[in-house]
Amino acid sequence: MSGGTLLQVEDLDIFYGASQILFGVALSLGEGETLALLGRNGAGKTTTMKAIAGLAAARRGRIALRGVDLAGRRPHMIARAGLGFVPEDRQIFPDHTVEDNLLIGHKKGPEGQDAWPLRRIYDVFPLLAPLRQRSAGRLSGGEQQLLAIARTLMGNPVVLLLDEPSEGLAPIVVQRIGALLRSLRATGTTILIAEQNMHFCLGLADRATVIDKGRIVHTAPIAALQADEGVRKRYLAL
Amino acid sequence: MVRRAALADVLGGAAAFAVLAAVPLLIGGKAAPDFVIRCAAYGLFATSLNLLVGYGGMISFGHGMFFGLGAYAFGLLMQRTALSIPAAFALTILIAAAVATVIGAICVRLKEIYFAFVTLAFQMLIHSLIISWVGLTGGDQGLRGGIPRPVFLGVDLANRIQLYLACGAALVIGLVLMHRIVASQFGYTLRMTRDNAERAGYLGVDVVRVRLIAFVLAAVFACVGGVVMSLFVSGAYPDFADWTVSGDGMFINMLGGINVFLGPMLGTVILLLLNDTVTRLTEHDGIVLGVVILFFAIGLRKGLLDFVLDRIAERRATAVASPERG
Amino acid sequence: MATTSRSAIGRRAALAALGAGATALAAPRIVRAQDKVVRIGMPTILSGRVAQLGNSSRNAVLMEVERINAAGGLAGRRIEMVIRDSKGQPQEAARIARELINTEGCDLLLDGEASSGGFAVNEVARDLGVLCVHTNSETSSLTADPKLRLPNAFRVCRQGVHDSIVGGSYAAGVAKAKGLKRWATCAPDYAYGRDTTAQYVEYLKHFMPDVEIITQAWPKLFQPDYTENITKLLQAKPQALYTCLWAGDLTAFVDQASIYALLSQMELFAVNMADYTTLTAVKHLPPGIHSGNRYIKTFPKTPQNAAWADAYRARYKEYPTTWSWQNSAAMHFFEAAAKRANSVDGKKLAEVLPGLTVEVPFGTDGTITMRGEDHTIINYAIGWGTTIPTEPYVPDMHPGDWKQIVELEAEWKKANHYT
Amino acid sequence: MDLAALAACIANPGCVVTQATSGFIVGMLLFLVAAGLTLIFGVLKVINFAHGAFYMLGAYFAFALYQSSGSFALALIGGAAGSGVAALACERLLISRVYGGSVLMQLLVCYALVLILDDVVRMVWGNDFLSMGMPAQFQVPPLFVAGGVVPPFYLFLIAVALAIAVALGLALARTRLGKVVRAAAHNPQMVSALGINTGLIYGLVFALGGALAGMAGALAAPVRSLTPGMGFSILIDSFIVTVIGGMGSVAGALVGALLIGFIRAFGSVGFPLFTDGIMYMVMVAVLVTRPTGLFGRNAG
Repeated sequence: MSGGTLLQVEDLDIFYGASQILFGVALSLGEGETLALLGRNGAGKTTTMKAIAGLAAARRGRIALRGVDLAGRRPHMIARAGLGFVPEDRQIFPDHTVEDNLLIGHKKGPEGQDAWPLRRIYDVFPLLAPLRQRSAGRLSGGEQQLLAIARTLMGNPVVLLLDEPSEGLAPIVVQRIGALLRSLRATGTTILIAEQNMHFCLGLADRATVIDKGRIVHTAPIAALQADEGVRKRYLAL
Repeated sequence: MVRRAALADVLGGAAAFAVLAAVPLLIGGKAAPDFVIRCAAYGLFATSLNLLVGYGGMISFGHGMFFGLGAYAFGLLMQRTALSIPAAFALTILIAAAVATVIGAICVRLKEIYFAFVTLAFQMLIHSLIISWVGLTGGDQGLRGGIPRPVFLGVDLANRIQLYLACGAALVIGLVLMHRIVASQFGYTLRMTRDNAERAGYLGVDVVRVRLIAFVLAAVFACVGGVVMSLFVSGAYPDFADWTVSGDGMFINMLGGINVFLGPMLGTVILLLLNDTVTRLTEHDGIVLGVVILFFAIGLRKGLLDFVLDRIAERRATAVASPERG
Repeated sequence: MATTSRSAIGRRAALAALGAGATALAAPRIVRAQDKVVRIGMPTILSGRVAQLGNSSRNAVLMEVERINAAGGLAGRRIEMVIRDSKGQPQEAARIARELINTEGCDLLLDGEASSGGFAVNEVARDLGVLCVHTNSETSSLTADPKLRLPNAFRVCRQGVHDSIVGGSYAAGVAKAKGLKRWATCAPDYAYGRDTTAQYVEYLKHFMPDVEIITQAWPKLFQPDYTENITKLLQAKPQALYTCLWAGDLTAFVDQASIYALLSQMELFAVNMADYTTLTAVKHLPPGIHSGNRYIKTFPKTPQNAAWADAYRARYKEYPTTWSWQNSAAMHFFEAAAKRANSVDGKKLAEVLPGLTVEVPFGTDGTITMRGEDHTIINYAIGWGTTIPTEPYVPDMHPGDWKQIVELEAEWKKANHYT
Repeated sequence: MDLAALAACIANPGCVVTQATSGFIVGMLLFLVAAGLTLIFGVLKVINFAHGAFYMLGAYFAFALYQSSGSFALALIGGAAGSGVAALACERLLISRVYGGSVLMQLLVCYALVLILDDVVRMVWGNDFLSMGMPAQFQVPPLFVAGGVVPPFYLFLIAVALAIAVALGLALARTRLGKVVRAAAHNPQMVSALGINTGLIYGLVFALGGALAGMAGALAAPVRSLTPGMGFSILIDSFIVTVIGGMGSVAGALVGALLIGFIRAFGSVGFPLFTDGIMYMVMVAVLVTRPTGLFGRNAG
């Protein structure tokens, strides 16, 4: 954690209608760090991710990127500030070609950086290169997930927010995506990854934080978590 | 329970009718009865539209066609046949129900906005039929020569006070019946298809059939509104079946509120008062009406009665919640 | 000025009603106390497509009211007008007419509605038994059909069948001179358009039996674009075209027909062209269009007529319309009837109106008569002529022959089982 | 019914040319209005019942500019631009407040806009109908093609409308903004999560729709009479067009508009008294068999 805290979430309360979904969620991410947000189905992972991306309105709380509070800003402002969100169901634009999907995602980073030109994308995602003119709706699930990540990278994010990237994919594809994320991490990308699948995060995340029923219940280095059977059984159903 | 609720409705209806009947005695002049008759016509129409919109989740852009149908069918039967008023009235209802069954069978299969479109298309079709079929309908000039009102069972609708009482009775009976429908098992099923048609389907509800029945019932009450209107103006005009009437119906519902049974009735009174006073004060009534609409649509974001009840509910909720916090 | 007094009254009444707490419900009949006043209620069209005509009706009425009041009023009572906008909707017209009598305490109705609104107001007059003078409904059946006719309703307005007889006879003259045998018609598809066209064709054929109607176009009322009708007419290659389109629809039609050079290919008989609103609105008025007189200050060519038009123009900065003269004439009828009956009671006025002749600038011989048998006016100025692009627009009007009109009208009534 | 006349017309090339031009005129002007209506629905999910008002504003702006400058080109541009700006203002101030709300609220806001704009036009330009007159450069005799009549002004009008149709199609398909607009129609939340201001996109689309309608009004101003409320019948026709073509589909709007144009052109020959009825029947038939319209995405 060389560069200190990059993303800091504090006291996040979220309501859907009258019912409260998140209760004072807090987490923090250092520069270049990868943090796994683990929890069961329905524990509040996706809501937390959406809240950070500005897609779910928080009633209370602070979401600071490099000390600047982004809570309450509109999603596009948050994206421009450097939070790049990859949603759980990928949400690619099915009628557009692969390349158009990427182009729609293109923007410069908050400091004007343009580190992800198309060429580099196709280098890092060699599978997408031959598909560039194909309709995104006709890609396989794994290809769509790659496209979704690539599209967000086109926007030169400071922090990559990944919501369940392994969900619903074949093991071989999951492995491939894991490898890709590790290579991204190696280049210094800061990643917050929400996952049900703890094994997917092993060797990828530095630390893990566990959420249950809308509350953060445990935070530890991921290796320690793997060793802690009690926490795993209680919160992760493994 | 059900029986007691029905009794309450009937008693409430009787009380309402008693008040209406007293109006001409309490307030001199002939203006009040005229106003109440128009309220009856539009109120029946708007409340019936709310059966579809509020309770059935079916946004119809073409409900005015049944208002027009009622006025024309009744007017034509009275002008061209020797039927008594009750017989013509009953036959008008049958005609409206039959037409609504055919049109509804086509419309209710479509969802959401497409239902709205297809009802609008049917309304335009019927409106252009009325305009084109001059021999029967008189075309754009409407049914001329007045609607004859032979005395039946000692009731003389040519007499203004008796007409007033008859229209008031039609309104009260119509509202009570509609409220019974809403409170019935059928009403419950209808709301279920509104909230989650798929789930209702799993539970063995024939969604299309439920919607069709609601469509026909709504058409019948709209048609009664049309009959009242035709008696008020002693004629029928293509405007009755035009989009403006459907639009007024929507507007009334939004003014009064769609989540409370009497919302449309309140909306009717507001709209008619608004219309009558604004047109009297200015020729630029468009701007005034437009601003009022914007106030409801953007300011309150709901009808008046909905707004008031929500506020009351909110206040109660905070009243309950605050001791806990304290 | 009468305008302000009118609106002041309207506002005062409304405010009083609001003050009573329940607006229309409890509006008191406030003016009854002032016995020196007679209130005339006037539903007319002040918004929407026909508003211009409704406005011109109101203008003419207010001008006459000022004159009559200055001269002592109706049978000694000052006239107060209560004028309301029906937006052209018949049910609104009916509602307003009722309200004018029941709430505003009006004694008489001056119905300034177009045809369907006129029928609606007629039913109100039947129901309430109040004296009603229709000023703008040209549909012949309103007074010709005994089922519609009322003892307490009168019409001071040109009538479709009169127009058609004069138009047919004039057209037959032109057709004979120029050899126009193949005719087409183009009329808005609503009652006025259909009836007027049918009657015109009937009388054209009456005066010139070998005329043939080869095609008929029926655009919708207020249709924005007539291109498909124009091209259809061009295809048929008629020698002459009759149209009863009016106001904005007529100017749009002429503009659109011009770019197809339609007018160079056939003679155009447009009954509603010679109205100042239309004549002045067309940017490039083609010469040689045949038209009936709606209102034109040079027909009849009398100093009285010109003076009235100039006075109107000086006051309202525009020329009067055909609705203006009709409403002006109606006020003259009220005035003359009140004088003869020495009363403003509706029943007494209804007794003296039949057969009453008044002096007005719009009569062929300086007078117009309310025909007793069917409560509609005769002897008003009616004629046809051809246009030139600038004032006086229609230099030579050929007046219709009222003897002929009345004879043929009687036959028409018989054919329609009205007598 | 006059089917013999219709058959005779179809057999006669002159008649086909003349009526087809007429179908194109009516159709292309409708397309300009309907394209905006369908785009706005596609992206904003709002049925803009106030769309006819922007057609009206376009015509009145063009009228005023032509009166003061004498330049028809300026009138066209000004009509379109003025309507676009007015549309943007309406969207930012009012319509944007009911996004995602109930259809009824959106409907009411649009209805209120119609009432207000009609009244504003009445206050500024008066109740009377206005006629702009044909610009001098188009006061020329018509062309004769294969025995049919084709006025040069209408050729110009069709050409301008076609050019706009092509430009619109290309812009939506090829430019980044066009791609973003289409993406926003499909999934606005994702688009905003990618850092794109969807509010801006909505405003742009609404303004573009208003400008297209204004352009139609300006193009039609020389041959149609101007009255407050003139947008209404255009709105109904273009509404039918978009329903037939498929709400949200620009290609559908083009096909639907031409279909309505041709039904009018040939219907006036074959069944002059029931062309409207035919249009409504086509609309019902399309809705019943394919509710999302001929070119609409199948919502299932």
